Amino acid sequence: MPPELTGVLQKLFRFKGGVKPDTNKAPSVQDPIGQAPLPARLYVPLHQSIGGAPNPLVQPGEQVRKGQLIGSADRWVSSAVHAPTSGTVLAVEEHVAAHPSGLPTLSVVIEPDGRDEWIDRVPVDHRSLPPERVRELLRDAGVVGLGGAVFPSHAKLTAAKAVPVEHLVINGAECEPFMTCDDVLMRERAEEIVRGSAIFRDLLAARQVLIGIEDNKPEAVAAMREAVDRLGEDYEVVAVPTRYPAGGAKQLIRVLTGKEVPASKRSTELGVQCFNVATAYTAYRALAHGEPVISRIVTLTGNVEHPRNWEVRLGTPMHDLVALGGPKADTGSYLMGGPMMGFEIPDLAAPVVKATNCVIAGSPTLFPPSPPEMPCIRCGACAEVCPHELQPFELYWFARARNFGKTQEYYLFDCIECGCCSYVCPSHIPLVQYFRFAKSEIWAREREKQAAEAAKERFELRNAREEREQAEKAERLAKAAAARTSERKAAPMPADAVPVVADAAANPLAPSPEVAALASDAEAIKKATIVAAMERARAQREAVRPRNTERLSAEQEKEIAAIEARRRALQPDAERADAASTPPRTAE
Amino acid sequence: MTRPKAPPTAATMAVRTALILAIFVVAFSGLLVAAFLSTREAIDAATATEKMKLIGEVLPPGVYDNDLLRDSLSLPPSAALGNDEETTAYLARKAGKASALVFEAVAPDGYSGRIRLLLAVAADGTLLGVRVTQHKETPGLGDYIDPRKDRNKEHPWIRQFDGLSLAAVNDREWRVKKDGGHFDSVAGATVTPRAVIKAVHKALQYVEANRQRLFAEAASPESRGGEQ
Amino acid sequence: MTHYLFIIIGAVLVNNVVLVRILGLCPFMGVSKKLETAFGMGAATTFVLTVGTGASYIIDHYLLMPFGLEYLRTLSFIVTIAAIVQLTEMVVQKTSPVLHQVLGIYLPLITTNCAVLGVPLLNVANRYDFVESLLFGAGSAVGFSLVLVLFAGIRERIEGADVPTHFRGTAIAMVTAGLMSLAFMGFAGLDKYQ
Amino acid sequence: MTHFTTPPYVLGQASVQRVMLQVLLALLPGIAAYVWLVGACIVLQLAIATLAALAGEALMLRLRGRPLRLFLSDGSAIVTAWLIALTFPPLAPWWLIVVGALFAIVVAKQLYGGLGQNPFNPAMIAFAVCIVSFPALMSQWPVLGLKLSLGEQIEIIAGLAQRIDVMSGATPLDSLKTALKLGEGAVDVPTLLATQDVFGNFAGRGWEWVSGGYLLGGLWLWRRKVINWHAPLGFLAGLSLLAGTLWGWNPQQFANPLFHLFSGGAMLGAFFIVTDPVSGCTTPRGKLIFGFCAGVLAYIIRVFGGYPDGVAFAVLLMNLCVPLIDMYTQPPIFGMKDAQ
Amino acid sequence: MISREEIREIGNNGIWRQNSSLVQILGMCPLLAVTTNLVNGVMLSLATLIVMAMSNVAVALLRNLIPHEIRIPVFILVVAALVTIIDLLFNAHFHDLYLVLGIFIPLIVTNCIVLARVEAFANKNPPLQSALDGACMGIGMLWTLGLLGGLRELIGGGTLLAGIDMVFPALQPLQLLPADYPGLLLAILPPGAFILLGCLIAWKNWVEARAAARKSGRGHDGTPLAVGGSA
Amino acid sequence: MIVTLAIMALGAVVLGAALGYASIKFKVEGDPLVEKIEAILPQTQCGQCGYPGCKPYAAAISSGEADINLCPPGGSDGVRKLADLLGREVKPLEGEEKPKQVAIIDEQTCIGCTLCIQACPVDAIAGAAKQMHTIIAALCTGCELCVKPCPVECIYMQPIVENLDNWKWKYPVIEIKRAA
Ligand SMILES: Cc1cc2nc3c(=O)[nH]c(=O)nc-3n(C[C@H](O)[C@H](O)[C@H](O)COP(=O)(O)O)c2cc1C
Ligand SMILES: Cc1cc2nc3c(=O)[nH]c(=O)nc-3n(C[C@H](O)[C@H](O)[C@H](O)COP(=O)(O)O)c2cc1C
Ligand SMILES: Cc1cc2nc3c(=O)[nH]c(=O)nc-3n(C[C@H](O)[C@H](O)[C@H](O)COP(=O)(O)O)c2cc1C
Ligand SMILES: Cc1cc2nc3c(=O)[nH]c(=O)nc-3n(C[C@H](O)[C@H](O)[C@H](O)CO)c2cc1C
Ligand code: SF4
Ligand code: SF4
Ligand code: SF4
Ligand code: SF4
Ligand code: FES
Repeated sequence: MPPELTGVLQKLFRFKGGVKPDTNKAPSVQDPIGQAPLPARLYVPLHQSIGGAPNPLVQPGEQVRKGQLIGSADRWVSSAVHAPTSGTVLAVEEHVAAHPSGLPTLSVVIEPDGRDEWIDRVPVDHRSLPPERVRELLRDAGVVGLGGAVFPSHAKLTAAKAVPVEHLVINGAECEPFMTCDDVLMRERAEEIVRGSAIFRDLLAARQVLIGIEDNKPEAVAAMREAVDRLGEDYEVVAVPTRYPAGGAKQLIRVLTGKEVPASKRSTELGVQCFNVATAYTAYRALAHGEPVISRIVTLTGNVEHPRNWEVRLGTPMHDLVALGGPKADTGSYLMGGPMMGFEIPDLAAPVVKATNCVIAGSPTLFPPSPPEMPCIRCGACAEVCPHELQPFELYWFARARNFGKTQEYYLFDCIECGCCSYVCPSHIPLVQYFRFAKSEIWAREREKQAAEAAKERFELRNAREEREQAEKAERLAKAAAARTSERKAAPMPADAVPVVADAAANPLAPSPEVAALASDAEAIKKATIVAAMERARAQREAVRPRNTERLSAEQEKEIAAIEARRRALQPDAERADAASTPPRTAE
Repeated sequence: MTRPKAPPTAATMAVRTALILAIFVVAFSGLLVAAFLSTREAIDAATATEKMKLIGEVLPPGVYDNDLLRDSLSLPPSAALGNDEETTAYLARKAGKASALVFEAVAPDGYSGRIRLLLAVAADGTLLGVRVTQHKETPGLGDYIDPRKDRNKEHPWIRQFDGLSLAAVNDREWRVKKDGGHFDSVAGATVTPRAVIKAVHKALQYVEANRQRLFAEAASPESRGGEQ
Repeated sequence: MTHYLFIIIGAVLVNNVVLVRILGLCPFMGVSKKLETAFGMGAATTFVLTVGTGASYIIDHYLLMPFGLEYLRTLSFIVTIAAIVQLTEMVVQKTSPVLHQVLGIYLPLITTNCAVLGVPLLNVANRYDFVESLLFGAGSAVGFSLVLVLFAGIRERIEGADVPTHFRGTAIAMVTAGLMSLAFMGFAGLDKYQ
Repeated sequence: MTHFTTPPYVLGQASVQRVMLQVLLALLPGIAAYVWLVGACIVLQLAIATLAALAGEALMLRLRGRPLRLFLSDGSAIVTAWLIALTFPPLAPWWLIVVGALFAIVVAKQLYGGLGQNPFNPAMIAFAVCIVSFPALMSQWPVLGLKLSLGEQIEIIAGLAQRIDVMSGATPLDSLKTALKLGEGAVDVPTLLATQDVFGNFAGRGWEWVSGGYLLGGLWLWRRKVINWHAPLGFLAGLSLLAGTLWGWNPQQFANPLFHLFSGGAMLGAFFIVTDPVSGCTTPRGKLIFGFCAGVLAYIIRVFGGYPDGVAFAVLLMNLCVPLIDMYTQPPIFGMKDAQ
Repeated sequence: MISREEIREIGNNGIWRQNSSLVQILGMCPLLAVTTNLVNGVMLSLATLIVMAMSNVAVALLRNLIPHEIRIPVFILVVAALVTIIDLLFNAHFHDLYLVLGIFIPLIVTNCIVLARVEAFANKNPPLQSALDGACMGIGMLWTLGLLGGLRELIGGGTLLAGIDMVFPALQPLQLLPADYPGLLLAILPPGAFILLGCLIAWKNWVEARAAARKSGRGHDGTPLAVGGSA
Repeated sequence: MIVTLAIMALGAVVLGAALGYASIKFKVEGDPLVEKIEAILPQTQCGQCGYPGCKPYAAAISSGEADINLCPPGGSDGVRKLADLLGREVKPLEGEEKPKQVAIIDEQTCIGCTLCIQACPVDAIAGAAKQMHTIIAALCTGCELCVKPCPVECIYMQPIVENLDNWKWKYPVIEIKRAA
C-alpha cells in the first residue's frame, strides 16, 4: 500500500543494506488483543532489564497485591519489578530464565489468589513534577524499553548537556517478520501511545516528534494519525519503507532524520532519542494511571491454530501462553522474539518477561533446519546487506580463528546482530552466532584481565609485606614477631588493596552464589572486618575527592548519579556485566 | 667472557676491542693467505682446463698444436659480433700456421634476451663448431640450442652448423626451414634458432671481412687472459 | 637513465632476491608472521643492504683489487657488514626500543641474511660501478621488503584458514612462497631490454 | 546445556551451488563460440578437466576427513576446471589438463583448506604451472581453419596421433609479438593485422566471437548480481588505458586497445577471473584497484614480458596484494563517515 | 668427556628433532637454491658440514678469549675464513662443481644455521661436543638437501645423480623414469623447491604426530591430512 | 703478505674501535619485553610453570630460557598470545588445561591454623589464627596452592559453575555429520 503522506512532507533518508524476508504478519492481526487468563503460578524473574539486578523485597509466605513492588532497582541503571497479580509468594528461588542458555535466575514465585487485587494506584501529572522525580517514578514503575533491548527508559530520558534534543523518534516500525504486538497496540491504544510520547517529549524537551511505522501497517498508521490529530499534537506519523531492520533504532533515526549514530556515541549526543511505542504506552500507564509494568502484549503466532496477540502477565510460564494458541501437532520448537533476532526457548517453563514481545511456534516446514554451513566464499553479499556497513565476512574469518583483536579492528562491537548477513549468506554461515561468540569471549577476557591485574597487585603487595615482615622478623625476637603476625592477619587487607575489594563487591559479579553460600554466621565477624576496612577505604577515597560536591540539590545529585551510572555503563566491565545478565536483545 | 670489574670508559673499550679484533683478523687472514698460496697453482690449472674444455667443444683437437690460451688477441666491440665490450679470441695454429680462430659472438634478439655463443672458424672460413655459453631462453622450449638440454642427443640442433661455410650455404638460406631456409628448428620455438642462425651468419661474414687481419695479426702472442 | 631503471626493475621484480635468486629466505620465512614486524624487518634490511653494498664496493675497489686480494672478499665484506649491523643494532636498541623489540632476535640475524653478502658478491660478478651497485643493493632490498610484506599479509590471512593440520605453520608458508615465486615468474623477460 | 540452533531462523534463497551454477551458465555463450571456432574438442577438454578436478577434490576431502557430497556438489571445482580448460590450448594432451587441474585443486585450493580459503586463484595457478613447466605444449594452438574431425581431435588429445606441426600455430597475441620481434621495427602493426590471416576484424579471427561470448555471459552475471562491476571495469580500464596510451604514442608498434580487449584471456579474465570472490579483493574500492592493476600488469606482461598472455600472472600477482589492498580500503562504517 | 647419552642427544637433535631445514627453518637459501639435483645438494651440504664442524670447534676453543661486544664479528670472521678455504679447495679440486654452486659456497658464511650453531651451541659447550653438534647438524642438512635435490631432479627430469661425473668422473647419472617422461620443469624452478620443501615439512609433522600418537597409546587416525578439531 | 695483513688489520682496528665505543655509548638496561610477556600471563602466581611466579617466568621466556607453553592456567590461549607477541610457533600446552576453579574451605573442619593464608599468593583468604577461615571467591585465582598446606585437608577446589553472568555464547559447531 502506498504511504499516503499527509501534513508536512517528511523527507525520508535511506539506510544502506537490509533485507526483505516474508513478513507473515497477517495471521496474528485478525483478532484484537486478548487478555491471557491467570496461570496457576507466576514466576517473576527479578532481573528483567539491562543493568543491576533488583533486590528482592518479599519473603516466602508473604501476601502481595497486584502491582506491588517485589524487587527494587539496584542502581540508577536498573529497573523495578512488580507483582503481576495478587496472591502468595511461594518462594524466592532460582527458576529457568527466558534466556537462550536455559540457565536459572532468581525469581519470585507467586500463587495467584484469583482476586487480582490492585495496590493503591496513584496517578500523577508529570508536568507538575520535576523531571528528576518523573524519571524516578518511571524507574520504580519498571518502565523499560519494550522494543527488545529492555534498557531502563528513565536512563535514556536525559538530554545530552551540550546538544538539545531535536527529534524524538517513536519506533512503531516493527520490522521483524511474524511480530505484530506493536501493530495491534497502535491500532487499539494509539491515544495512550501518543500521550506517552508527550511525556518523553517533555522530559527530553524535544523539538519534534517523529513516529515511524513501516508502510506495511496502514491501519496502524491511520490509527496513529487519527490519535495525533485528535489530541491536537504536532507529531509526524511517517510511513517508512518496509525493509528489515528499519525498526532498529539507528536505522529508523537514519531514515527519519538522516543522522547516523555511531556505536561509539549515544544518540542524544546527536540530538535524537528513540523509544518503542509500547514503551511510550507503559510510561503513560505508569504515570497517568499509577500502573507499573506487570504485563505486556505478546504475539503468539507461527504454527498455532489461533495466532493472536495477548496481553500477558509477566511471569506467566510459556507453556500456559502457548496453550492459548493451540499449537499444531508438528510443532517442534518455540522462538522468543522474531525469526531474525529471536532465540529458541530452551524450556517452556521459562516465564514471559518484559523482553518477550513474540512467541513463535515453529515446525520443520515453517523454519526448515538451516542447510549445512559451508566455508565463506567472500562473495560480499553479507557486506552489501549489513545495515551498519560492516564486513561480516572479515569478522567471521577472524572470529572463527579466534583472532579477537582483529575482530575489534573490524568493528565487531558495531554489529547490532540483526542477522541480515546470515540471511543472505550463500554459504549459510551462522554469522551472528560467531559474532556473539566473539563478543562474549572478549568480554570474558576483559573480565579475566581485570581479575589478573588485581591479583597481580595483591600478589605484589603481599610480597612487599612479606619482605617487610622478614626484615622486621630479623630485627626482633621470634616470639614477638609471631604475635604480631597473627595480629596482622586479623586485618588482612592492607589499606591500598581495599579499593579493589570494594569494586569487586560493588560489582554485580561478586555477590555470586558461592559468596552467598559462604556467608554463614560464623564468618560474619571476618566479613564485618572486611566491610569495615572497605568502609574506611571508601571514606578515605571520599575524603580526597573534590570538595564542590558537598551541598548539592537533589537534582544535582541525581544528575551525578546518572552520570556515574552512565560512566559505569560505558566501562566495558560494567557494560559486559549488564549485557550478560539479561537476555540478549530479542528484537522488536 | 672477559667482563671487567669496573665499567670501562668508551675510549678504553674501543682500544681494547680494536686490538682484539685486529689480532683475530690478522691471524685468520694469515691462515687464508697461506691457503690461497697453497691452492693457487691448482686453481690456475683448473681454470685453464675449464677453458680448454669449452674451447674443445668447438675446436676439434687435431686442428691445433699450440697453447691456445697463450695465443690470444682481443677483438674490439663490433655490431657484427653483437659485442659491446672487448672480447678475447684465441688463435689455433697447426705447425705454427694459423688454422682456426675461436671467438665469442652474441645473438642479441633471443626470445628472452641475449644468447652468447662461442664459435670456431677455420682459416678457410669453415665453421668448426658453435656452442651456446649463456642464454635465458625458455627452459623446455627454447633451450634446445644448448646440446646438454637438447632432447635429441644423437644430433643436437647446434651441430647443424659444423662444417658449414658462407660458400656452402648461400646468403638467403641462412634461415630456418619454416622461412624457406636451410636450418631445422623445433616447432613452436623459432625465435631462438632464428636469432642464433642470424648471429652465426653475421659472425662468419665478420670473419670473412676481416680474415687478413685476424689470422695475420695474431702472429705475435701478446695479450692474454681476462676472458669473461 | 633507462639503464638504471632496468637495474632497479630487475632487482625488485624480475630477479627478486627472495623469489627468484633465492637469497635471504631465513628472515623471509621467519619474520613474516605479522605485518608489523615484516615492515620493520624490511626497513632494517633495506638499510643494511644499501649501506653494505656501498661499503663493499669501496672495500673491493680501494682495498682489495689494487692489491690483488680478491680472495679475501668474502671475509672482508661479511666482517664489515657484521660490524655495521651490530652498530645499527646497538643504536636502534638505544634510540628506539620499540623497533628493537619488534625485530627482536632478527636484527643480529640480518648478518646471516644471505642477501646481505650475496648482493655485494653479485655486484662484483656483474661488474657494476658504484652507482649501479648502490641501486642494485637498494633495489634488491626493496624487492626483499616488498615480498616480505606481501607474504606477511597473506600469512596473516592464512592464519584463519582451515589448513590441514600437518601443513599448518611453516609448511603452508613454504607452499605459499612457492606460489608467490610462480607468480613472480610472470615478470620473466621484462629485463631483456637491459 | 540445551542445544539450540541459531538466529536468523529464516534464510534467503542464496546458496554456493546456485552462485557457481550461474557462473557456469554464463560461460556457455563463450563456449558455444569456441566450439564453433575449433570444434567439439573443447567440450572434451571441459569434461576431462571437470573429472580431474572432482577426482582431486574427492581425494583431498577424503584425506582431510571432510564431507564429500557437500563439497563435491558445491560446483566450485567445476568452475575452476572449466576455466582451466578454457585457458589451455584446445588440443593440449589430456594429461596436461589433468596435471593442471590436479595442481589447482590439490595444492592451490585444498592445501589451504578448500573452498573459500585459497589466497591464489586455482585456475590461474594451473595455467602458470603448466606454461612454466610445459611451455612447448602450452603454446601450441591449432592453426586457424585447421579442420579436424572429432575423432582426430580425440586422438590428438589422447596422445594416440602425432602432434602434427600444422596444428601448432600460435595465438593472435603471440603471432603479433613474434612478428614484431622478428621484424625488428621493420614491420608495423596495422599491416600485420591487415595481412596475416590469424587476425580478423579487430582481433584474432574467430577469437573475437569467443571473447564476445564471454562478454555477454559476464554482463548477464552482473545483471544477476553474482559479480559487481568494479573488478571487470577496473580490469578493462587498466588494460585499455595502457594499450591506448602506447597505441596513441606509436600505432606502428603497438596494437590498438580493441585488439587487446578481445585477445587472449582479457574478456574471460575481466568477467570470470578477476571476479573470483575468493582470491580477489572484497571491498568495492579494493576490487577496482585489484582489477585495474591486474589489467595494467596483464598488458605489460603480454606486450613486454616473456609469456604470450599476462592475465594469469597478473591475477596471481594481484592475489598477492589482496590482503594489503583489502586492509587499506576498508569502507567507513555506519556512523563513521564524517570521522573519515 | 662426552657420554653416550650426550652423543645420542646431540645426534638426534641435529639429524631429526631440531633439523635445521625442516624445523629451525634456517639455512634455507642453499637448501632451495642448489638442490636442483641430488649431487649439488649433497656436495654443498658436505661443504657446510665441514665448515660447521670446524667453526664450532674453533669457537668452542676460542670462546673464552672473545669479548662479548665483538662476539659476532669474530664468529663471522672465523666462519668466513673457513668458508674461503673451502671455496679455494673446491675451486682447485672440483672446479666444475665450483662453477655450478657458484655464489652459494661463499654464502655458507651467511647460512644462518652455521652462525646459529656457533652462537647457540659452540659458544656454551666444549670443543668435542661442539664438533659433534656441527657434524650432526650438517648431517641433518645433508639428508634433507639430498632428499630434496633427489626429488626435484626426479620429478623435474626423471633422472637421478645428474652431475655425479663432476665429483666421480667414472660414474654416470641414472635415468629412472622413461625417457619420454616430459619432466615437470616446475620442480626444478624455485617454485617447485618451495612447494616440495613445504611438503617435506608437512611429512615430518605427520611422522612426528604419528609417533606421538603411537607413544601415547592412542591410535592415529591415519589420515595424513587430518584436520584438527577447530571447535 | 705483509701488505695483506696490514690492510686487514687496519680494517679490523677501525671496526673494532667503533664497536667497542658503541657498546659503551649505547648500552641499554632493563627489558621492556618482560613486561609485555607478564601482561599476558594470568597472574595466578601458581608456580606450575616451574618458576616462582609469573614475573620470573616472564623473564625466563624473554631470555629464551623457558618455552612459552609452560603455564597451564594461561591455557592454550595464553600460549597463542605469547607466540603472537614473540613471533614464535604456537605449541601445545605442557600439562593439562583445567577448567577455572575456586577454592572452598570446609568450615566445619577448619581449625584456623593460618597455613593457607600464608600459602595464598593473592591474599584471597580471610581469617585469623584459631578462627575459621574463608575464601573470597571473587579474589581466588584457583591456583590450588592453599590445598596442600592445610593440615586437616579442609580445602577443596570447585569448578566455577556457569550462570547467567558468566555464560558465554558457544563457538558455532560445524555440523559435518548432518552434512555428510
Ligand atoms: C550500557 C548502555 C548504556 C546506556 N546508557 C544510556 C544513557 O545514559 N542515556 C541514554 O539516553 N541511553 C543510554 N543507552 C541506550 C542506548 O544508547 C540506545 O539508545 C538504546 O540502547 C537503543 O536501543 P537499541 O540498542 O536496541 O537500538 C545505553 C545503552 C547501553 C547498552
Ligand atoms: C535489528 C533490530 C531491529 C529492531 N527492530 C525494532 C522494531 O521493529 N521496533 C522497535 O520498537 N524496536 C526495534 N528494535 C529495538 C530498537 O533498536 C530500540 O531498542 C528501540 O526502538 C528503543 O526503544 P525502547 O528503548 O523503548 O525499546 C530493533 C533493534 C534492532 C537491533
Ligand atoms: C612461455 C613461452 C615461452 C616461449 N619461449 C620461447 C623461446 O625461448 N624461444 C622461442 O623461439 N620461442 C619461444 N616461445 C614461442 C614463441 O612465442 C613463438 O610462438 C614461436 O617462437 C613462434 O614459432 P613458430 O614460428 O614455430 O610458430 C615461447 C612461447 C611461450 C608461450
Ligand atoms: C564470479 C566467480 C568467479 C570465479 N572465478 C574463478 C577463477 O577465476 N578461478 C577459479 O579457480 N575459480 C573461480 N571461481 C570458483 C571459486 O570461487 C574458486 O574455485 C575458489 O577459488 C575455490 O576456493 C569463481 C567463482 C565465481 C562465483
Ligand atoms: S555472504 Fe557468506 S559467503 Fe558471502 S562473503 Fe558473507 S559470509 Fe562469506
Ligand atoms: S548482524 Fe551485524 S554484521 Fe550482520 S548484518 Fe547485522 S549488523 Fe551487520
Ligand atoms: S604457571 Fe602461569 S599462572 Fe602460574 S605462576 Fe607460572 S605464569 Fe603464573
Ligand atoms: S584461595 Fe587458594 S586457590 Fe584461591 S588464590 Fe588463594 S591459594 Fe590460590
Ligand atoms: S640461508 Fe638463511 S638467509 Fe639465506
